[in-house]
Amino acid sequence: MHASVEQPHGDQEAQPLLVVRDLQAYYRTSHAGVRRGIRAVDGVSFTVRRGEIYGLAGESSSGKTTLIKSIAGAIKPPLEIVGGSMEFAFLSGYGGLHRAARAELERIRWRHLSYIMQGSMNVLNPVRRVRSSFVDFAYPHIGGSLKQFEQLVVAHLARVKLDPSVLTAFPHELSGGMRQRAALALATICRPGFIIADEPTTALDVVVQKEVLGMIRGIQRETGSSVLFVTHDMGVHAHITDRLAIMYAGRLVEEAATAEIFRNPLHPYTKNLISSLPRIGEDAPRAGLAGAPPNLADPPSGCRFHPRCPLASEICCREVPVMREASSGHRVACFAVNGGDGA
Amino acid sequence: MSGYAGYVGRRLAQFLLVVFIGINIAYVVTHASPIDPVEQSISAVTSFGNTAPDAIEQMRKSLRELYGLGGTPVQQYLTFWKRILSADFGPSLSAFPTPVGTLIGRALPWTAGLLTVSTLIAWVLGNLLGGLAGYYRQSRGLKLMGVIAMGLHPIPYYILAMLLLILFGFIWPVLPISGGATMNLPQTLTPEFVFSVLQHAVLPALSLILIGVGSWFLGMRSLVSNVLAEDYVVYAELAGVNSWRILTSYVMRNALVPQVTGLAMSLGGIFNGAVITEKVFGYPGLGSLLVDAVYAGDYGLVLGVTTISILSVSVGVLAIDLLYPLLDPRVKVS
Amino acid sequence: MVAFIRELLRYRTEFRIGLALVAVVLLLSMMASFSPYPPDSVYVVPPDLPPSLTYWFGTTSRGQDVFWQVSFAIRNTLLFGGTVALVSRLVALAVGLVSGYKGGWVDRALMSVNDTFIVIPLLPILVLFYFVMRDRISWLMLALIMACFGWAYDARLIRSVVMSLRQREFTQTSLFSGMTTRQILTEEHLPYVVPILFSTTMNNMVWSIGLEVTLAVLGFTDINTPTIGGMIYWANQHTAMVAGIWWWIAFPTIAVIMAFIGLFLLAVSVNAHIDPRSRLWSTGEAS
Amino acid sequence: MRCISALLLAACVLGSLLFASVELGHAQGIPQNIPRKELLILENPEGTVKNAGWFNIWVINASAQSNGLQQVALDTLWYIDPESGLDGVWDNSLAADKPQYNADFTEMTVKLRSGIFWSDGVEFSADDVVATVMTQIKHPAMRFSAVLTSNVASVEAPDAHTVVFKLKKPNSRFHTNFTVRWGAVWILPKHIFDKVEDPVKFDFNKPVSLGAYVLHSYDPDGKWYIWQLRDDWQRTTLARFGKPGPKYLAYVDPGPPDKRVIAQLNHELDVIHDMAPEGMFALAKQSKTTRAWFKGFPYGHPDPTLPAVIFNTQNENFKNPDVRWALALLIDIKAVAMAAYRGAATISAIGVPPTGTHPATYHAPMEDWLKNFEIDTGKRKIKPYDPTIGKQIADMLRPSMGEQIPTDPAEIAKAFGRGWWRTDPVAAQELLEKAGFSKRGGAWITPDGKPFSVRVMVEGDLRPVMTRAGTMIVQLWKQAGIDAKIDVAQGTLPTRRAAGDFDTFIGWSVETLGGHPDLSYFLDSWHSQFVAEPGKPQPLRNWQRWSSPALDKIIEEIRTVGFDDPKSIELGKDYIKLAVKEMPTIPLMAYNVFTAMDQTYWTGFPTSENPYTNPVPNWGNSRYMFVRLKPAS
Repeated sequence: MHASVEQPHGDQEAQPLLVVRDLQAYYRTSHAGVRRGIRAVDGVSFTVRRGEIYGLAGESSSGKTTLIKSIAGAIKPPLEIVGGSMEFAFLSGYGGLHRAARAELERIRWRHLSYIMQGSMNVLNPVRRVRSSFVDFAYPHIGGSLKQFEQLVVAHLARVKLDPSVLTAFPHELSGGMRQRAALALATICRPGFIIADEPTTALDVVVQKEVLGMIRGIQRETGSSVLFVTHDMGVHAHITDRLAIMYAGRLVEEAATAEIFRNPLHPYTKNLISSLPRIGEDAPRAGLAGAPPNLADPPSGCRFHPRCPLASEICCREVPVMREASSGHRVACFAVNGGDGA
Repeated sequence: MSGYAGYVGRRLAQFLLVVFIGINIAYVVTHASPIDPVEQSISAVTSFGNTAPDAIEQMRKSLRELYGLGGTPVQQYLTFWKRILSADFGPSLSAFPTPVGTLIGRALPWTAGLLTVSTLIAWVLGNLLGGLAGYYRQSRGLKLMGVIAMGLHPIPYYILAMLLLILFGFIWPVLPISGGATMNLPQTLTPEFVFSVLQHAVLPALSLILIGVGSWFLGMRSLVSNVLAEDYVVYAELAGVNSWRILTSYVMRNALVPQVTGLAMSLGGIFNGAVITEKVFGYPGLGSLLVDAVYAGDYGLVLGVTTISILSVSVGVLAIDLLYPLLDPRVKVS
Repeated sequence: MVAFIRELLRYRTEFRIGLALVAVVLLLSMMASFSPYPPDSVYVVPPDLPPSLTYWFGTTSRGQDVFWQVSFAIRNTLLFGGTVALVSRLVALAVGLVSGYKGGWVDRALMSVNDTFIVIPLLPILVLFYFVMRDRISWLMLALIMACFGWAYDARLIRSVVMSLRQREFTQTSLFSGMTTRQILTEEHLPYVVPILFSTTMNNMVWSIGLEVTLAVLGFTDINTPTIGGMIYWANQHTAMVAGIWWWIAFPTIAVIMAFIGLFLLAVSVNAHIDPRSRLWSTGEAS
Repeated sequence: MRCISALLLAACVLGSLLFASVELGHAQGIPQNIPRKELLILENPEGTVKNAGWFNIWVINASAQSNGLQQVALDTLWYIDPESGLDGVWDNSLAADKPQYNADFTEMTVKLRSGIFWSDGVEFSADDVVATVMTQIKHPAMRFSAVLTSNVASVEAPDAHTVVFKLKKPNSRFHTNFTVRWGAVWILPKHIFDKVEDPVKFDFNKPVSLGAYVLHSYDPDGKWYIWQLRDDWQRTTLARFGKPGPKYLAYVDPGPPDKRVIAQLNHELDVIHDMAPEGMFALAKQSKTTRAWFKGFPYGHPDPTLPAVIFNTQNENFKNPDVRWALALLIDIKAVAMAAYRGAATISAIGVPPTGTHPATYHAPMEDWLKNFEIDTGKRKIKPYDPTIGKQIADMLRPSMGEQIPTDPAEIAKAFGRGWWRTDPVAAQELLEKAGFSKRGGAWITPDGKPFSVRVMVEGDLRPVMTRAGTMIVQLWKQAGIDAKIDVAQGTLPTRRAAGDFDTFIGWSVETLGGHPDLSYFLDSWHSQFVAEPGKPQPLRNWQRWSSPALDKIIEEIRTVGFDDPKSIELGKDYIKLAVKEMPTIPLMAYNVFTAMDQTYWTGFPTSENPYTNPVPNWGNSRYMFVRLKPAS
């Protein structure tokens, strides 16, 4: 296992790559004087360690995307960071990318933090050749002569089993899998310390998905990067992540090593997710859970899961459960698991 | 590349077909005109002296002969095509025997010059500002510009032109309001003449730009806001790609594709002339020539202008189609 | 539908402004039915009066009340522009979608027809048509002729959009999943085409009304029916601009501008609202 | 954002630079390098000349005529003034004397002046006149070919200053073809045309002048023509009246009416040919230096032309004089005068324009006859004439126009005309019923059971005043239950008029010399020998295609009476009486032309106080204006 190029070897527990503390990110709108807030992320805390793949699971509109937007600093009105902080190892003192100075951001992006997007086969500019995307994204960070840069890109493409000829192709001339791999190469060319991957394999067929996941793992191992891996697909999490957090309605409900979660889910929501786990590549709806995810503009009081929870008791409606360590490295936010005292 | 060659070949065939059908329709329509050029000439002539019907009949006969209107319809049609193919539109009937080519040749540079330049300026300006307005949605200046564009766009052109004319020709008379150049200035390439032409083109061009810029602006703005939501733009922004580069190479470059189509077509369409511009600003050009020709039943001239118009628009459309794969590589040529 | 409009009203300022403008214009045009004077009668009121409490928009040099004239004119003009837009949109949409999606010889055949309509210069044809039809030319007929020539440009635009949509993944996916052409067109492509349709409708209306004014200024329309072009025609005949009868020209112009800004804002806000990507930003339904 | 700001800034700077640079230059619409003080700028109502470099006026598609060519570059034998003239209405121009006819009017002898030269130094002679006639007879596609062919048997020049025309048939008015009233047969230069292979295809560029001015320069795009006074102007016919004031004349296309007004307010257009009455009022109000024919209301110059409702009398509905009379009685001439001219019209009930010398010759003497004139409605006899209508119009206008409106009856008659037909819907109804029409549910039905529909053809923008009159008349007829509709035939009116493709139109079939009582100028063409079959094109000017044996008799008699013979006035009155009874056209008013003259640079324009010629600048006669113009001090 290689460590990040930038950081000296050290105590991973002591120096995590990212510490998120009590993050609150709301969509705020104002109509005719009435302010409304949609609490898409509401008090989320977690830590991403160096060299690990940290998974984030949850169904649609659980706030995953907002969370990674916030972490990536892609904040545009009406989205606002209302509270909390995000400390990166490579960026101290700002409490999050969204507060970083412009120059700082330009330095950090892609060099230290890169991003693999949902539907990442569409991230390449369709009217330009693949090469120019590499130049636009990475060349300012790497520098040197263009020729050297190109050699570097070719070498890197080889890692994802792509021929150098893709550089002169237009994106549409490549197959879906090739584009996916090109996007992966694009995201990792600068060997960033931290990669955010948002549903990177969702639209792929099973074979390609497996291949891409293997490559992500391979590159991560090779560069020692940390990856924040977001997908709703528990099968994918089982396949790739080291640790896993489950998100529901803007909050984390459970976090543990991936194997531990699958072996011993504690939160009723997690249990439900695991029990209805589809096989890899099958994008079937999760059965067995009544009701719909809550409206975040007007979330349920107390534990946000309580209207759908089979174990809900009176306190769940009243008070918000906090994350507590149930066993070593296994945190969960549930009164039924942690016992009845509130926050 | 052979795929592309085949594509070009098929497209050329289609081009020829379109031109052929177009010119034929123009021929049929103009010949269905109720205006008889001979009667028009006679009515102009008979404004003097009382003329007996038999004398008029004689005049009619000699005019028909003179204008080459004899022969069966088939013969006339064949003569017409023979002329078109040898790039000769024959004599104008209402300005006999001056060739149609001469009349068009005199008017065309004015029209082409004024409309090409103002169409291009409107296009560049509209797309630039529209692109910026779509990209920097919060900018107050650009928002205001959006409102202005929205307001200018639907003003009937005649009103706008008259307002400009009154504003710059009367209330604050700094610009010439009539003609293509100062009177009594020889039309040779002297600095004086060129300056005069530019000066005289300011108001007509301004009116065309003001009226034209709005639709490009609004079109571009909405195209840009569509493109902005595309993954590749969001991704490039997340990646910290230089924002000017994003605006130009990612946003504008993709949004421009349909606008280029529009440009080619409106550039082709300029050969219709801008009749109202010419009327209001007394600017020389094809538009009034065309309307005059229609009035006079001078179908030689009408056909000449329409043929040139058909050809130029077809070439414009052809050019877009041939260039489209270059503009948008996603489009397969097959 | 009601809920949709309520939502629009609630969250979109543009929609509210647009709706207000359109409502004013529609109201104005509906007033035409209550006009105390027949639209083509002259010298029914004292001529050349500036706007006042009695004559809100003033009176023309022909002794007509500008208010009622504008009312008739905007009604007829919107009806005219709307008809041209509606008919030509239907054709443009059909041709554009089919041509862009089917490709091959269908595309080539349709585009040949399409290009023929694009390349034929419209003005001389309209003028000639006027010469043939004379006073039998009604606004409906003129509208239909203009619709015949007004679709080709936009059909090409729609076709080009569909052509690039066709290359996208979801089309291929839909195709593999066994959707029919019709389904793909209506369910997958239409949402992308609708915004273009809206904006081309606006442009088409501006174009047709502009052309109507052009024809009127040149004297090639039925001057018996008041339209915006007709009003300008008569104002011109009385040199209203230099004679200082500005209200004769200002009010119809303002009415046209209001109608268009209103329609434009409606289209823009509806577009933004049905576009799932931009909807997110305003109602904040985070994923 | 910085980029946008920079861009906007750049755009602003660029824009203002453009305007600034413009302000440095001459922003005025006047010719370069010609002293404004020596230049008179006139409107050429022909607009933009399509075939600008064509000056051969003798061919059928002669390009421009009133671009100065016929006013100042050409000349012919005689001029007759629609007003009082510089030295009487008759002017012997190239001719030394009046035409000499033989007793039976089959031969006309013309004595020519000597010492008149073409601008290229060749002396004008009888050969030029002979060539003018013979060239045109030889080429049927030339402009005056038909009229010359049908009249001239032979033409000879016994000496350099005498021409003898032998006519095919008696014609006491043959000389009017060579007499300028607006235009005429212009004399062509034999020495130029002799060298030309085909005169029909010859452009005559640059033109050789017989008039006092030569072409200085012209716009190949046909927007302007500049003429320069000849150095040897004393060798032209105009020299008899002195040296023309302006050294340069510019005939320009000033654009739509609004622009003409602006141009004159900017002092860039000295003479406006015509505009809408409102434009005239605006000019009168805003410009201190603008002068029109009348100092105040009604401003316009009454051209010797008579706008009328012209019936297609070959149309079944309008064959019956009772129907035509009924339609006339439905017209409220005051409303028409208001609609067309805002009251600034000179009305006429009879078929002679109320202009020039005509009111004294015809209108005044016939007043009594008109007052006693009766028509039979089938039920009763009525006297339709109301002699007070002119006064009523004046009274109607006085509250808004004030002192400008004369109170003296003679002045009122001069400005607004005398009487007209009293609006009488009852009599109209009786007349229609007499003609077999019937009214069903408020709508008139023709005798053969169809709705009585009348289309009124007008020329739209090209003749705004006629269009406005037509719209009013349509409204009046509609109110009476007739299915009347306006029919705009912009651009096609001449063709349709000739083809008889109309019900009625607003136009004129009566044009007179104005300054001379002779009516044959138009009347001869009303002879039934010229009336075309239905469907066949009608030669001018009998557009109503009216034929009447009684009229033929009058016309034939006039042909045998001398031009200046007082007997022709009596015959003229016979025509008027016949036309009133038959009502082949409904005479409305004089064609008042709002010619506006700016006195900033030039003074001495013809006006109603000093009516030495017609100021309307497209008339050939307007050349007399130039010798009276003086630079404004």
